[in-house]
Amino acid sequence: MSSSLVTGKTRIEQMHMQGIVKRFPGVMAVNQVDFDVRAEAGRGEVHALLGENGAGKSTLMKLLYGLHRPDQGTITLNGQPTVIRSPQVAIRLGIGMIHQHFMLVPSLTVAENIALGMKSSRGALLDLARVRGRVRELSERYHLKVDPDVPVWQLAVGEQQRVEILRALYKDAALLILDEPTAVLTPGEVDDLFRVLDQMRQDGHLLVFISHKLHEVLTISDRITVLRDGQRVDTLPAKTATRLMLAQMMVGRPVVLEYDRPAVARGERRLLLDGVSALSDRGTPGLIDVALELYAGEIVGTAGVSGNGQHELAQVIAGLRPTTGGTITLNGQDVTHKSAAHLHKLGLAYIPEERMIDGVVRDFTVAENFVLHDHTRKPFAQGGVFLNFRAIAAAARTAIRDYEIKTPGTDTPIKRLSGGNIQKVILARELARRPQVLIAAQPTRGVDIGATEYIHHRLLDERAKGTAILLISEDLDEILALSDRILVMYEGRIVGQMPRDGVDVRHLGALMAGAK
Amino acid sequence: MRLACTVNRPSVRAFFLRVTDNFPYGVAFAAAFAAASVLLVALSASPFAAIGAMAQGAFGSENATAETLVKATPILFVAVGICIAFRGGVTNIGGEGQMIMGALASVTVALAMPTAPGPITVTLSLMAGLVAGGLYGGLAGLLKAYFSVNEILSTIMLNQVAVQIMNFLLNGPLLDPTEIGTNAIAKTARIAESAELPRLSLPLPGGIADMFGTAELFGRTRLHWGLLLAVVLAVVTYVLLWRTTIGYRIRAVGQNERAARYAGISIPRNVILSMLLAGGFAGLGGAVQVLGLQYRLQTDGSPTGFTANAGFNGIVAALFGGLNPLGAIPASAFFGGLLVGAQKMQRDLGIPASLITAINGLIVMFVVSAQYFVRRRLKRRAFAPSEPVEAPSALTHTPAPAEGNP
Amino acid sequence: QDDVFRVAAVAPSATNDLAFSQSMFDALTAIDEAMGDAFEFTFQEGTFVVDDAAVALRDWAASGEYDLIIAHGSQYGAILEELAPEFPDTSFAWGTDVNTFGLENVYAYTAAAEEGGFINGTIAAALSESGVIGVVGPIEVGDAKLYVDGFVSGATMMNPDASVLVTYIQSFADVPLATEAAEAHIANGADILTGTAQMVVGPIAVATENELRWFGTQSSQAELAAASGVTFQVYKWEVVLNAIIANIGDGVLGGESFVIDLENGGLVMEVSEALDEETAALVNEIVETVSAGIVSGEIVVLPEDPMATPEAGS
Amino acid sequence: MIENILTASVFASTIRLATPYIFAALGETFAQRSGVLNLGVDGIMLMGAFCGYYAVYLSGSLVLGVAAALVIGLILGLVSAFISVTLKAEQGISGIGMYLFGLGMSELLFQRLVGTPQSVNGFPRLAFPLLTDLPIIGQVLFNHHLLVYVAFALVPIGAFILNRTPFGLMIRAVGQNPEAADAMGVNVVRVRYTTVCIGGMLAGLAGASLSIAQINVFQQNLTSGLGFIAVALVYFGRWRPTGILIGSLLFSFVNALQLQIGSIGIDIPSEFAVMAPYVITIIALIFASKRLEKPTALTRPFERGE
Ligand SMILES: Nc1ncnc2c1ncn2[C@@H]1O[C@H](COP(=O)(O)OP(=O)(O)OP(=O)(O)O)[C@@H](O)[C@H]1O
Ligand SMILES: Nc1ncnc2c1ncn2[C@@H]1O[C@H](COP(=O)(O)OP(=O)(O)OP(=O)(O)O)[C@@H](O)[C@H]1O
Ligand SMILES: [Mg+2]
Ligand SMILES: [Mg+2]
Repeated sequence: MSSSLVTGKTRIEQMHMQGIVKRFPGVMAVNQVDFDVRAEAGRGEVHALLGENGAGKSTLMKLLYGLHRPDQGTITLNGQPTVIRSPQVAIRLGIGMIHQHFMLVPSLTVAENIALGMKSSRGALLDLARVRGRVRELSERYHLKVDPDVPVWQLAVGEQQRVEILRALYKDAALLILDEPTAVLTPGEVDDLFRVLDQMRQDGHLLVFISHKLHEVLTISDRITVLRDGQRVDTLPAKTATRLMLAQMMVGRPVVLEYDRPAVARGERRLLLDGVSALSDRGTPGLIDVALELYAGEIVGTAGVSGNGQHELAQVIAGLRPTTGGTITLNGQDVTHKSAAHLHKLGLAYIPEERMIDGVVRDFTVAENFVLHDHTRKPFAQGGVFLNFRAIAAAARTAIRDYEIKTPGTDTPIKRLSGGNIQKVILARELARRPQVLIAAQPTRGVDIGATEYIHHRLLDERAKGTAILLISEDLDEILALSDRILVMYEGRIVGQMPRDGVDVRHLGALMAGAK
Repeated sequence: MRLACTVNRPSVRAFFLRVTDNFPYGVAFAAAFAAASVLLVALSASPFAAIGAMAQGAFGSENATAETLVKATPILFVAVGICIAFRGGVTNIGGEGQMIMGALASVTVALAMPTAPGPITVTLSLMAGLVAGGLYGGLAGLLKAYFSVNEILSTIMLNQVAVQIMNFLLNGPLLDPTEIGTNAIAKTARIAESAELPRLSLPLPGGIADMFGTAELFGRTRLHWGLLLAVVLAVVTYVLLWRTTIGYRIRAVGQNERAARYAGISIPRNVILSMLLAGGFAGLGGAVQVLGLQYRLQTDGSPTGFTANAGFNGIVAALFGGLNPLGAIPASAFFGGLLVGAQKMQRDLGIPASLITAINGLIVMFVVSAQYFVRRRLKRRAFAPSEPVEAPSALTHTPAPAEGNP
Repeated sequence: QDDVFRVAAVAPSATNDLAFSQSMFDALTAIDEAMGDAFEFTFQEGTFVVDDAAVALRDWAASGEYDLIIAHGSQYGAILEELAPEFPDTSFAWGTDVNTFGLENVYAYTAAAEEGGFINGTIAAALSESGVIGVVGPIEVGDAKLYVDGFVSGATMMNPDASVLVTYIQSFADVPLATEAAEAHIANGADILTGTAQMVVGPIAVATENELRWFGTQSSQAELAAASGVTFQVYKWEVVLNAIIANIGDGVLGGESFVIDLENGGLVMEVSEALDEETAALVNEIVETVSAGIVSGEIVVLPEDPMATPEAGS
Repeated sequence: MIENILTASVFASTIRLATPYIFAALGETFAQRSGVLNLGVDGIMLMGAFCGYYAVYLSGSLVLGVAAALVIGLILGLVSAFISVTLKAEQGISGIGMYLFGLGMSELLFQRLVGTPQSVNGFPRLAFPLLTDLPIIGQVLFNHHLLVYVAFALVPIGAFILNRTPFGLMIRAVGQNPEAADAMGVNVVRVRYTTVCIGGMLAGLAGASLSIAQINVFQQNLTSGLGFIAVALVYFGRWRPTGILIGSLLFSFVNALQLQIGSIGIDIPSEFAVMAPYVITIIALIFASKRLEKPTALTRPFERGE
């Protein structure tokens, strides 16, 4: 099954980046970095790149894919110095990339996305039938199920990921860069992905794998390179590495990977959902008859494969999605059909899943984003009309200090911050008002170890203070590490509920996969 | 032209950089001038005489300067409104129609109360202009917010509708009673003198007065209080957009609807509000044209006959001003000068009006292209010296006080 | 002050619009030719933005260099009413209108466009086989309205059963719309077209293409309407301008209103040279007799109050 | 009554009136689908109208006329693309600059090269054997000049290109997510140049359809703002060629109807008749489908690695 994939493109035996430097305004994103991937005896390699947010991983790989030009340094392919001027050139050379932020056109179908930028076999006419056929073939071979005729915006994140991989396979990339491909996948999906990657490695593909999850890196890679602040810390064989060692290299200090969860007395009931239903964006039932209780001082984790209603659940509770049935009670008050602003006043806080889209206004400053909800409240506004910048900046400065947010200042547009730091701003904002109930959706997706550790500690602190927390995550480790109780969602329903202690992980996985 | 508002500590260097940053605009003018010269020479006119006439016509005398500012006034009103609309994510192309509706309402009010004390009439007439323009703009906002009717389409169409409403009213109910039975052009009666927005002049202190040979600046020109009103409005709007919760919400909706919704900010309400304000300001611009300049409303059947294209020029001025109401002030003055100066060029040198229109187009294109080079310079400068840079940290940098700057 | 008589004029459209603006430009050119060095003029065309005219007029008036400043367009009257009192020593003229605002330094001038309209109407009715005539007008003001009213009156006098279709397209400049308005008239049976304002180039082309007859006004359109044109009422503003120039020479700066008409030679009926002999004879005969009738007062062009029939023809 | 109003000629007139809108709006659709707003359509139309007219005026050749209109449209399209794609200028402003340039330049050239309006022999109305003689249908459908048929034929062709060809796929991708298209090896800049040039050429043709087919005369500001209505119709048609066809026909139909009503002397104030097409277009949109397909990258310049 493997040989048919190699369609005669020059195989890349070896790729070597030497002394690479890349500056951005005010940032040395990549500083004198050497990096290489090589095949041996027809077998490829998985070379993992590790590093905190902003370490320069994506930038280094974008240089390889022709999205940026290096300021210094050389790239050699099979010993030949090569200038990669644009993605077009990279693609021609057999380099593919799956981006951290997916590079898909939402309004186009899967097949159209894959056909994009490729020569059509029918000349000036699209050959979607052929693309479709080939996609079916590939998706069968690699167990990557997607319907080629569905527009991409209708796909859940995990499915979009599959489209990206299919596209790379379709284009027969000899060297494939995967920038945080697992950030959005469930454990089962990660296993599937690793099977694909392993198969590709057998076929002689070279793979660069970026992830924040150390156990994944240790599982799949042959070699590991750690970056910190744009510089290479070390490159080592995966066999000799340990999680603790890697974490320390990345962060530059010892890290705690397991948390204490001191017992907290469960308080009164804060949130009650009774028979709640809602539609998904596609107009299909997204949430069906969901019942849920949340008590003060507990973290309830919601596990499930992406696209099983977690998104709708969070939005419904936050007042951002109309319900089609059932009641929601917050602190004893019926809040069904109440607006987001109203719920917020009653002490609900929400960390949204898509932080760049829902959580912040990109062009606003850090300070302005800090008062997204509370801009009309004292002390941030006088008389509800005039903004008090002194107070806003002071509050933002406090948050920056308390949450160790890396930013040039409070008046920096938030889009200039790294993802982890933006997430910290959101967390700081939501926690600053001492919420009674906190909905945290994917709070550490794409966030580095240091920041993840920090966010987890904060959530546990909140729990200790008596906040009721609903944690929605596709990262099972996170759920297991933080939760007091665990819910499992499948096809819009809550299909299982269990206390954290003594949980059977295999049983949990089966529930997530829809087993009765 | 974009106001560089981000410099916190003014210094000689910063000032110098700001001057050199605008260097490409100088080049753009030179290039536009060169391109225009080709045309001028082809028509056997001297390019230097032409630019001289232009400058003289725009700022060469007290009267020329006043005319430039008179021209700039309605442009500024519209531009300030456009800053709100565009910041709020609404592309308002309806300045023309909104001006007309404002003018119609204000002239109606002014004519309805011929004997009332001046300040009352003026205030009520201005209010009427504000409200009528606002409602007309708000209509497009409403259509967008609740019926998903694209505002570019609706405002373009509503401009034409407004003209026809004006034609109808001026030929009928609002027609000057002394004109009934004549064939004169359709216009309203003249408003009472007490209803006029006063002319604006600056008393000059003795020494300077001697220098200019006149005791007050702009004393014998058409400059009127509308200019002051527009500038005040620009400042107020700046405060509104960047210092108040209202502006905060409008900008949040304009830049990220989903985040705004998540923050509990109502999208339809803010879309309509930005259109109400944008339309209202354009309407005020129309009212000011009537009360301060023309003293009546008249139609030749076209929108431009009354608005002089201010509804469109206001968009360009707002964009040139970086969608900042304060930036719109110099941008509007620049446009006023361009339009008034160009007319002088025609009068003095007999250059055809069409060439002047074409040259104005060239200047707009060249100047807007120059922004590319300005941005590139700014970006280059943002690159730190070549040594490796520490990741910026909150601990090493004392955050500057938050500035409500764009 | 030297001996040169200097005139400055502002007009809404181009000097070669085959219509209103051209009529003034032609008149000034004719005077310039006649008076030679003793006459100079400056012309600002394309001033469709009314307020731009205010700037020009003020600039000229303030310069003190001009003996006469002309605001050629009824939309400029309101400006003059405000401006003229500020410059009492400068003479202004404007048209088409009759109102001098009671000012001593303002002349007004207008055209009895209904007279040529009437003649055109009678000829049109005489030549029409279908009895249906189409008129494309701009907006219902000024000489445009007079012309159309006169035309309707003439046509119905000649043939009481004639049906005159009148469309005002609410614009002086919209050629595509004027073109289609003419097409609509043809579809409704019109075999003769007329119209006024600068957008008539469209209807003229339609008439030519459909081999129909065209009647024009304001300027001679003989060149464009070579094949279709029958008669054109041509404005000769020289008549007014010469009178004003003479007045100013006598120290009278204004206060009077002038009309160009058939009688004083300010309106001239031009007959197309492309007509066949028989038609030409008929047309010339009507022009002569009706002109004479109008001049002598035997024919009343607009019997009733012109405002009483706003929508003619139906 | 109604048979006096809804005559065959009203429908024929609708089709004629719609022609320039279809050309211009279709071209603008291509530009906008790739993410470029070209507000200078009216200026390019005027230049196309003049150049087409002048070529015919000089040579008498309609082929040269069409070619001249296409060439000037292409040149001005290139200039627009250079400003908005390469120099990444604010598209709203640069378009207004282009409009003013076209408005002034076309008139200037006309005054210097031609002088007073003179008609040319433009495209004749075609007569199809049998078809043209059909009652009603013949007059409505088979009695137009060639460019009318070209415009209507371009609607399915445009739709086909956008939906069924790799080039159309690139256009759609570039307008929705230029970063993704770029990452997939699509040359974003080239696609945008191409579409803006297509837009320019079709705008030029739209102008020529007036000056050498419909009206056969040139005059200053011949289009009287028709190009801006065309831009509005792109929004009406929700960036789909069929939508644009419907919008152009609706707008033109109401216009033809109001002219007919005026012509037969039905007594409604002409101001209301003239405003009818604008009002009805808005009302139609209120009731139209709410699905938004706006190219999300519209007016957003593309810069790699931003
Ligand atoms: N286009 C750009 N312009 C300016 N700065 C940039 C740009 N892209 C990246 N940077 C900066 O370069 C540094 C490295 O960013 P990069 O995206 O490579 O980090 P990363 O290691 O991929 O982080 P993450 O784990 O968050 O994805 C960061 O400080 C980032 O802010
Ligand atoms: N109409 C739409 N337009 C754009 N994006 C959409 C649309 N509908 C859904 N999406 C995106 O598709 C993705 C999948 O949404 P969906 O609701 O199916 O997943 P989910 O239930 O939130 O699952 P999970 O939270 O586990 O990812 C989301 O990221 C959402 O933003
Ligand atoms: Mg990254
Ligand atoms: Mg999701």
